[in-house]
Amino acid sequence: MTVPISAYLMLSVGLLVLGMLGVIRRRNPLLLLLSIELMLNAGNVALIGFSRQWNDPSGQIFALVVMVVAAAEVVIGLGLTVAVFRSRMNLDVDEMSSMKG
Amino acid sequence: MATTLAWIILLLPLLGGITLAAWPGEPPRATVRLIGIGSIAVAFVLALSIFVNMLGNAPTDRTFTSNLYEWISIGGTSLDLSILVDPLSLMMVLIITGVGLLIHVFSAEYMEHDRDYRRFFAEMNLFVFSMLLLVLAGNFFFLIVGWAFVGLASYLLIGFWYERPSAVAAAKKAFVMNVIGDVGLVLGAFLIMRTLGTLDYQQAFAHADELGQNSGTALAVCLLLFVGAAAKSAQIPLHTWLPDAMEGPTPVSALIHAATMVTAGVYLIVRCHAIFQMSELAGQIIAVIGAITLLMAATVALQQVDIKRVLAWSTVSQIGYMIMAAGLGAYSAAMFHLLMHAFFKAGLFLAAGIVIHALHDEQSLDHMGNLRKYLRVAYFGMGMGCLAIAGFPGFDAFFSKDDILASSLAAGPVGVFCWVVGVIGAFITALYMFRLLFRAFWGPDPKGGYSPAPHPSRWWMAAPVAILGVLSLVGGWIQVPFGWSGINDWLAPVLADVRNPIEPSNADEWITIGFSTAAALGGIALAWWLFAADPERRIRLANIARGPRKVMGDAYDFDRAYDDLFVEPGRELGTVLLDDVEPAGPKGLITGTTAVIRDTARVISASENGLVRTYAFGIVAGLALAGVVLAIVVAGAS
Amino acid sequence: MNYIVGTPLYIMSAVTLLAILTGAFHLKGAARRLPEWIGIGGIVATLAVVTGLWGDSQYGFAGEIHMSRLGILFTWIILVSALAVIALSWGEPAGAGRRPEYIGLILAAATGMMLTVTAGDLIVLFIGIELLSVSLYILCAIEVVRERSLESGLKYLITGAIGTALLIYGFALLYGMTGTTSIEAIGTTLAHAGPLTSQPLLIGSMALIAAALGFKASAVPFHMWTPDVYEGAPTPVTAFMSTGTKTAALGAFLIVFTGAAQGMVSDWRVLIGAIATASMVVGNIGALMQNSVKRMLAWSSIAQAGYLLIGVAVGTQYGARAVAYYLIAYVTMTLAAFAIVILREREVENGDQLVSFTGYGRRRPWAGVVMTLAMLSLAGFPPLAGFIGKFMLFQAAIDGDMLWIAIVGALASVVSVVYYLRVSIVMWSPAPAGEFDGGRRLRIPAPVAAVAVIGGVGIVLLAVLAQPVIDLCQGAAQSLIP
Amino acid sequence: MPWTSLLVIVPFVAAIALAFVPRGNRAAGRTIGIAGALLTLVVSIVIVAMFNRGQGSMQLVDHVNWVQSIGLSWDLGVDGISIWLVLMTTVLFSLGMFAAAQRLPQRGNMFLSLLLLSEVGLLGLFTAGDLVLFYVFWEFMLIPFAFLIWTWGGDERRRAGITFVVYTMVGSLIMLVAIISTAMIARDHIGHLSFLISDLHGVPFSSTASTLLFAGFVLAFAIKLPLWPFHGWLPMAYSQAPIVVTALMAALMSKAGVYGLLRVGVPLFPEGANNLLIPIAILALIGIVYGSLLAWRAPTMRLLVGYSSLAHLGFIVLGIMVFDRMAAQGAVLQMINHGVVVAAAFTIVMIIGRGGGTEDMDKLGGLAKGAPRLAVAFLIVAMASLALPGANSFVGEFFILGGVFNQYTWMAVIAMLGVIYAAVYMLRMYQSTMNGPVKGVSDEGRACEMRRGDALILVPLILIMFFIALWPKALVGATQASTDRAIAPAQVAADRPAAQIVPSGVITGSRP
Repeated sequence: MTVPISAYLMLSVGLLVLGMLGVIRRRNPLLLLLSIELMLNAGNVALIGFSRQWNDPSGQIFALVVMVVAAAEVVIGLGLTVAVFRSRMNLDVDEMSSMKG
Repeated sequence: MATTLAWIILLLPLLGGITLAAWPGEPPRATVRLIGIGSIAVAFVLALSIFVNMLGNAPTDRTFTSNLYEWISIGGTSLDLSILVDPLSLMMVLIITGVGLLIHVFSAEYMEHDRDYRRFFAEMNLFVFSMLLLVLAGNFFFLIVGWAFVGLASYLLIGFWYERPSAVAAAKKAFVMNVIGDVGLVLGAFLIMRTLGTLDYQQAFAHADELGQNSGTALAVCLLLFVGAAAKSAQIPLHTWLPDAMEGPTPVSALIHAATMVTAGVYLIVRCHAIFQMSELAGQIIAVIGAITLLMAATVALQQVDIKRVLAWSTVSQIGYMIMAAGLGAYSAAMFHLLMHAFFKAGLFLAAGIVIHALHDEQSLDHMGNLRKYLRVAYFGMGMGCLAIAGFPGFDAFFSKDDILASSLAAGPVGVFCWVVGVIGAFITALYMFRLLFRAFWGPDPKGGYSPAPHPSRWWMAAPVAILGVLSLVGGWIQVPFGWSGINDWLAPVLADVRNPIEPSNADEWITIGFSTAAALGGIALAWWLFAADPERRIRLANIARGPRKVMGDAYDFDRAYDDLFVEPGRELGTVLLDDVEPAGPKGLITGTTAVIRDTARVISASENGLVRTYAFGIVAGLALAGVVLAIVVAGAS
Repeated sequence: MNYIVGTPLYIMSAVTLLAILTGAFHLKGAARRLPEWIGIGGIVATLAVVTGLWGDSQYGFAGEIHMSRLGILFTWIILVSALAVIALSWGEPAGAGRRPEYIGLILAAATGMMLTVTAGDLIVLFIGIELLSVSLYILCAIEVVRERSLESGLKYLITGAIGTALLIYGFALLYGMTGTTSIEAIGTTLAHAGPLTSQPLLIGSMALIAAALGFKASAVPFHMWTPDVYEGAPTPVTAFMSTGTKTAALGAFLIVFTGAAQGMVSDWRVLIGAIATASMVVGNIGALMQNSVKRMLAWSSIAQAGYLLIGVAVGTQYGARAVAYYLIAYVTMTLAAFAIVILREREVENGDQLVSFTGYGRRRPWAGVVMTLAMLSLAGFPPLAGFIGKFMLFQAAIDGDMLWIAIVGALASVVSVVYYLRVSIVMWSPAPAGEFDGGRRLRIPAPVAAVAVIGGVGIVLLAVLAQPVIDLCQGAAQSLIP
Repeated sequence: MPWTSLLVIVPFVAAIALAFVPRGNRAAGRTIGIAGALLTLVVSIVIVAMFNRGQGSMQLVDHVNWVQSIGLSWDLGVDGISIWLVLMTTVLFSLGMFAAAQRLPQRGNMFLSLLLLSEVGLLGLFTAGDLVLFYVFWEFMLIPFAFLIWTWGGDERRRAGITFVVYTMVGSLIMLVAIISTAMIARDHIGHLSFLISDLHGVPFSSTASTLLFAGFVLAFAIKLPLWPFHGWLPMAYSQAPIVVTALMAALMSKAGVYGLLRVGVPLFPEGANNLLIPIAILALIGIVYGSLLAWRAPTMRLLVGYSSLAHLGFIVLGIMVFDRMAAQGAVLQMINHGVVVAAAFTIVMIIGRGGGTEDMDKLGGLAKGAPRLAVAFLIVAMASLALPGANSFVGEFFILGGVFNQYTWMAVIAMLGVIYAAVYMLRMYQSTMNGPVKGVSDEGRACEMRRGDALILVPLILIMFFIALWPKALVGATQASTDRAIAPAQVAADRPAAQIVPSGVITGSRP
């Protein structure tokens, strides 16, 4: 039995929307990073799904690349979060609004 | 030859004026006199020589034109700086330089005590130049230039004593009124240019037929030109500036506001008779305006106390006669009266000038009396003038006014109306002039007497008055009914193309002589009864007809009406525009747009609230929007 | 397989590593500048190599790298701005302790940008964009002791990650519709794709890609991070973001839309046009009320992205050419402006505030002239580079039947005049009493001044001698749309 | 020698040189500034001398390709419409330099440098033969003027300058779009992309295109002129700028708008111009009356002259827009007249303001007593300004209105209101300062008397006025061919035979 492409897409869209909502709603940077991870992986699901559909490896290669990138981003994100936490002792991104207007 | 001299005549006063104006430092008074009077004197002599020369030519050979250079070439062809010397313009030149010379001489003494002696002569010379330009111009354009320049000179001289607010206001009024006239003249010129294709006198007149006899165009041209004439010659409804113009020094009033400039309107009509006779209706309108003006002004003159204002209103009235004649087509009669008026009115003004000078700038009749005892020359000049203007048989206006009235009688129904008005006017003229004479020169000294006693003038002032007095007596004999017709003959070459020349019958002449002599004598008699026979009588009668007399005294309230109708609304409108419309409209456009943009900027700034969630939401919402836009476009395209 | 086309990338990667590696050694004296010199040397070498590659398009790594004239031209722009940014960072006190990382990251970001504009494959494009983004996240936050720097970095990271996600998703859909990640092959497929109404996924992918690239180019409505991040980041980094990143993003726009999606230009031109319009309007109005020059320049860069996108929206060769030229002009004038801001920041605290520029032109006339030229050029006054650029963009718009966008652009420019000129006016106003009396005058770092002056001269020269530059741009555009 | 290019290069070089003069060295600054202006004047005189009067098209053209691939070129030349504007610009700037050098403000070298830069802009504009170059100079002159206001203006200089620049730019950027559109549409007709006005002559635009393009251009011109109701920037800019700058703006910058109309608008888009004739003429007429009324009530002399400009420029626009040979030539002549007169008027305002300490008319009075020479000069200028027949401006006004009268009688009649009002407001200004009891000054106002330096500025201006009044043919002779050429297409569009406009031919000494 093959899973139809629409299923992949529905899953991935669901993940994407979840991720988006998370980014918009969450104030904890860790949860933000998690939500972002969700969005990136939504892309991965779609890529792999299409890769299956076309029977073409480049989609999967793409997904691997994305994983690397996601890892890099998370590393930096965590690093920055730690740095912020060190100077503020607070994990609320809404506090980070010294610049606006 | 004649034209070369004419150019020199034209330029002499200008040179004189410029020399005086540009003289470094303060020139000695003798030098001022030499240049100021000398330039006019030479011009007069040259004019006389042209005159003599011209007499030697056959009447048909007395017209000369001369182009100095091509002044402009625009829209296809050109306009020259040209002059036209013919009997009509020469006659005007002689009046301007001749009377002008006398008045300049008079001024030499009259203005002696003024600190701006030099400026006075410079401006007077400028005036003479402008007036010469006006009458010598060979086309409408330079006529308009001269027309405006005399207005400028008049403005300057009315406002000669510029520290006086009243003089300044009077000058401005005169100027603006004259600009209104200029506008009429300019529009008239445009219409001539459009329909006849030329601004040159001779060509325009030669082709005046193309306007169409009694056509609307002809009517429009004539009335537009008449607007100019009315403004310059102080005819209703543009007459209100002239009485105020008496703020200027008396010689100015004599030269500009009596003898020459104000008669330019008459000159214009006579000069353009070829055009004016294309519209009978226009002529009749002009004649009626002249008639109404003469009567109105005469009645106003009755109530004036200021000696110069009496003369000013009398000028308005006398020009009314001329305009009336010109309108009716009695061109040479109009010119005849113009010449005579120049003599006697200049004489009257100068005589009044002696009085004013002697009384240290006192101009009110209430503070005069018995002056014949002190100022004999003035009395002579004033007496001659009064007799002349009243039309006492044998004096100037007896002949010229009769000429006008007789011609009117021969000029159809409108003419008859004009005649009636003219005769009534003659009666009132005699009355108010002799009122002036009797109140100023007869009777007892004024209350409180004179201190110091009026001092008689020296010859600078005396001689011109005497000469003009004599001219008032003998001038009229140049043209005598049933005798000879010097003026008609002289102007014949110019007026040769008049289509229906008015030729009063003997009956017309006799009827007119009878009535006008009666009117003159009646007026003098009444004046004597009122003012001379018993000086107290006028005080006893002071309560008679108060209402009408007040109306006359206020000059029928034209001034106030104009203020209410034109000046104040304009001023108000300007203020409203400046204070309300300007900030709301043109500037409001700016402030409004600025405000909108600034508000938008605030909104945008506020959306940038520093919260990363907002920014994330922005991206997501933007994405949704982008999807929608794209979908709509795609759906729309298919 | 053509590996030669990879040479510029090899060099850049190598010097990036080298620069970072110097951190392992305790450098002293003149050698402290070693990372900078490595970077400069590497960039100059790369410039030379890349110039040698100018010519017809060459593909490398089985088509993964597409060394087109467009790519080369954009690489030049990127490298020159990277060079300028290194110069602008000369003696930057904040990064003093971490020169190797700092320079290395700039080089890495530049490499990413290069990769973006020379990508022949969606994957490479993505890697390029991510390389530049990730490097810039760190660069923004590199002054870890300064809270605003951190805030800037984190904000950029979070919003940037969303952008990345959208980009991936867009690419995924595009891949799903075409079955290939090769940009050239995608172009061929799309040219023959049927009516879009039946392919909602393609619509979605375009919207996603436009959003993601728009984010990188800071176009409205994906711009909101820009002012905060620009303000908080170290100023040389801000300069790099507004020049290098913009160039890479516009390059990606051109490659994906004008190039690959050329066949569907009538579908997406309104979308991009709308984004351009919104950017011009919002960017210019947003800049009006700013008191910090840096922040004002951030808003201005949003607006400038709008102008640039006009050239993308029309989807023609004219448009691409105009984008290329305007980028050159924009980079020149932006660098000049930032150079002056950096100068001022070195001299006083809050040097980015507009008030601290009061009378600066009177004290340092050459700086005043450069800043005035930059502002006038940004505002589009002739006869400066910015004018020629806008002229070409408007020309392209009208040529492409998008008159309305030219009119909007014109009116938006009017608004921009207000804030650009405000800077110039302030610079030439009388200084507050006592401001410049004391001995607070610091020595100006020569490289910063050099950037300013070269930028100022460039603004004029790019206009006066525009013809050869435009010829280059023409060549680049032709490589995109034959 | 590329004389026409020198016209632009000389002041530019001088301006740059001035920027390098050390701040303290004002003497050197003065020398360079005045020398630069005078040298430019010499160049312009050479150009006038070399000018061929019979030729209608551009002459002495310097053409260098600039950015060929986008159609830009450096193309400068002169024709009858621009030749006198060029000369007037160099003359007025020379005089302005003298005026500025006499009372050099703080940072005077910069002031002179900016003045020269604005001269560059104006001269470039008046000689540009390429639409883009036209636009380049159009904007180029804005900046120095704006900086002159910002740096040396009155208390509200910031706002005044910004308003001035932004308002102007609304028009000019729309014009830029119109310029590009013109070339793009014309490309199909010409065969290649070209912004050369000579190439664009005679390109048949569709009626709609022609109208829209013309409108696009006219907006810019209307703002620069300014045409009512686009004058919102004027009162602020005129009253805040240093008076020398105000004078130059009123005298020369306003001509840029008129010049554009005659150089670009009407010749290139005859049909559009014809379609918009009546609306624009009505705006001009409103401007005449509106400006006059405001001038009547204006509180300061500066504003009075400024608002009067609004009215005067209304006449000029009217003269161009009726497509009548006589009116158009009158308008060209009037451009010069207005420039000279308004410059002189502002000079007088400057002298009075300097001596009397205020430009508020109602606070002064009777100055003629202490300043008789100034009074004479003022009177001459006032008479020229109100277009007294015989004055130089009357020549222009007469033929403008004569032409207007030929085509649209009602317009001429309404415009005449402006003639009457002119007398009212100019006399108000003259009388309230010069006449009446002495007021607001000590020593009978001797401080207001014209000094030698003032005479250096006023006397040449007055001499020019007299020259034009006495022999306008000298000017008109050179403008004729070009003006005819400029309006001929519009006459055709208006269904009038282009050759003979006045019904029976002409006005004349010699009837046809």
